[in-house]
Amino acid sequence: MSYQIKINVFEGPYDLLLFLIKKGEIDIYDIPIAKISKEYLEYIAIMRSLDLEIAGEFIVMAATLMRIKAKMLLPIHVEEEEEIEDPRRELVQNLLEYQRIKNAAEQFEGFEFRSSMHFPRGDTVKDETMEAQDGDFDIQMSIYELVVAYHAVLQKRVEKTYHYVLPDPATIEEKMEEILRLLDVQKRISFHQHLMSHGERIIIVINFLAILELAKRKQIRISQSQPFRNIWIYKYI
Amino acid sequence: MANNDRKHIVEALLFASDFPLSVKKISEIIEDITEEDAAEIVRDLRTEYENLERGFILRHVAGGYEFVTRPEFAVWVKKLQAERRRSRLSRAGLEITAIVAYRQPVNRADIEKVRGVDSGGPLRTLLERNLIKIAGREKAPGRPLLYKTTDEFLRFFGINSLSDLPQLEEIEDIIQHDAKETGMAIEQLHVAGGNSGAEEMRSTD
Amino acid sequence: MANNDRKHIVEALLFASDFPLSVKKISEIIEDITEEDAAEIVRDLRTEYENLERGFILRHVAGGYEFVTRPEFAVWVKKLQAERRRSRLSRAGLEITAIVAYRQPVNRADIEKVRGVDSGGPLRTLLERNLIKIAGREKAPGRPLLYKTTDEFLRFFGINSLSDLPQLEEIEDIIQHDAKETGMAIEQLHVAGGNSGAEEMRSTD
Repeated sequence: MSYQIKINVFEGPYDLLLFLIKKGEIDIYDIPIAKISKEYLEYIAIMRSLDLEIAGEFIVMAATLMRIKAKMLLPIHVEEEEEIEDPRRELVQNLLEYQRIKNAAEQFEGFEFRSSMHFPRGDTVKDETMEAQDGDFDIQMSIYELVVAYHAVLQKRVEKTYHYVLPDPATIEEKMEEILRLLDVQKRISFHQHLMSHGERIIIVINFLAILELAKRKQIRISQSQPFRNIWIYKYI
Repeated sequence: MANNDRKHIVEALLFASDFPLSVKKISEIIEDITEEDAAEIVRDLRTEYENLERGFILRHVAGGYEFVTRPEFAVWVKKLQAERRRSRLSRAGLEITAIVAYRQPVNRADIEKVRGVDSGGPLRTLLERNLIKIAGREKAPGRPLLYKTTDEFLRFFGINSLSDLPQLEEIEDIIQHDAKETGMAIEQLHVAGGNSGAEEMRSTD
Repeated sequence: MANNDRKHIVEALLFASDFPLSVKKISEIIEDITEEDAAEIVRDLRTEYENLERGFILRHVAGGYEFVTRPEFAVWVKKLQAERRRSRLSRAGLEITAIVAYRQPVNRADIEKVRGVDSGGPLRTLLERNLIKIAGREKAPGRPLLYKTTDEFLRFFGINSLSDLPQLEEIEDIIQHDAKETGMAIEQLHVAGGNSGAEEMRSTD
């Protein structure tokens, strides 16, 4: 005989914490951090013993709880006039905000259910794709669709390269000229989009070499605002 | 054009449209009626259908009007449309929708801050279902993308306008809300982990 | 079930159906009516709508029945639909618009290189719809025409400026997320029987 048990999924650490607070009938404005931390960790341990996937955010929260607990254990030297902030303050605010949204989400679920009892006229949604596009009442399409289309068209190119094994005759000199020509008509070029999005590996390599050469000759300037951000290519002025 | 004709043209338009028609749109299509006329006709039609108790009613949603079947008949219509039933939103989807609805325009980092978890997956679903949309960038460091709800969001939830959303504050004090369902989760885990003591337990049906 | 209820359920079904409904299908969905009952109800409804002179009628077509707007009102319905058609871009149109938006100014050969197909037709449509425009010629052999997006493009997609366009890498994280839910991802758990302790536990039957 086997039992199949349904387990509710906690949406995140706040969800789990709120559950523990409710279960323990705890005053949210005065959370016994030691007790809650212990229960929280026990729960994580159980999940782990069951080989359940635990999202990183749950672990981060465990560390946060430990930190708050440590702070609360520290002896407090009350200086005159100084307001001491409760180490739990931020956590409580976040929990309240999440609870508010959770309640709203439950109401939304009710709206969704009520609305799903009404069916629009048939023949309006012939298939899935039509349905996904159905919302633009104001003669407007979503920008998301545009980006997805662009993404897809570039992906298609990458796939294509598996079928054609034609080495591109382009040379580094040609690519250098092409880059400079583009910079005549536009202010800057996105490194990823313009130069690395060509499917053929050889072209990417040639493009890359062309950029290095231009940079060496001080004909272009390369800049990146932050690590991992887009790299921009400007004309050297 | 006789009054009765006007009414029936409006009726035909509402019937033929696959999205809620605003009175503005109606007055644009039928040249010799004003927005006020259209509003009056639609109001009349709505009352009429309500009273006639026919198979469908005129619903005021997403800033417009659309014919939809009466909720009492949903059970039969569902049987007819078994193959194209729309899927319900997940809890994550509902939470993100709620955050966007109340905090819009809002960026992804702020959504994730409220939820406490990465939200890329459900965000994608909502964008694909056109319940939320990208609406520009925030004038802040990094210029993050901003998200807003769409007209489809209103229609999906059967809401006429954003101002009809319940106030967030109103629901704040339900904090001692029923923990019954979630409660089961932990109890069952204890059982699963070898412990016992669950007071109430469901097997799947 | 009262006769009037039956009639209105049938009406709701006819309204919500994607295809002309046969009396057979109707009798299958509403369990306690026969095909003969269904035929009678549909006949009644048909006469009723004919006499009511509403915006739409019930038409007998392709072995079934469907609601359609009255032919007299076709001129207005067409206006509505023409506008609606304009409001969508074809797949090709969307792709080209995306390429122009992200690589502007760009020439036709480059657009076609990215897409891998001739794009003259949809390119013309986009020019006609004023979503893209010609912005001079490239200083290159053959001096090809260069294309750029227009202000209408911004309006159409609901953004303020080109700098509001999301960068690919910015939303790649969302696009590539499978719509999988976050959180602790376990819905159901099989527990071998034997560990009890639960007072109210039903085994699966």
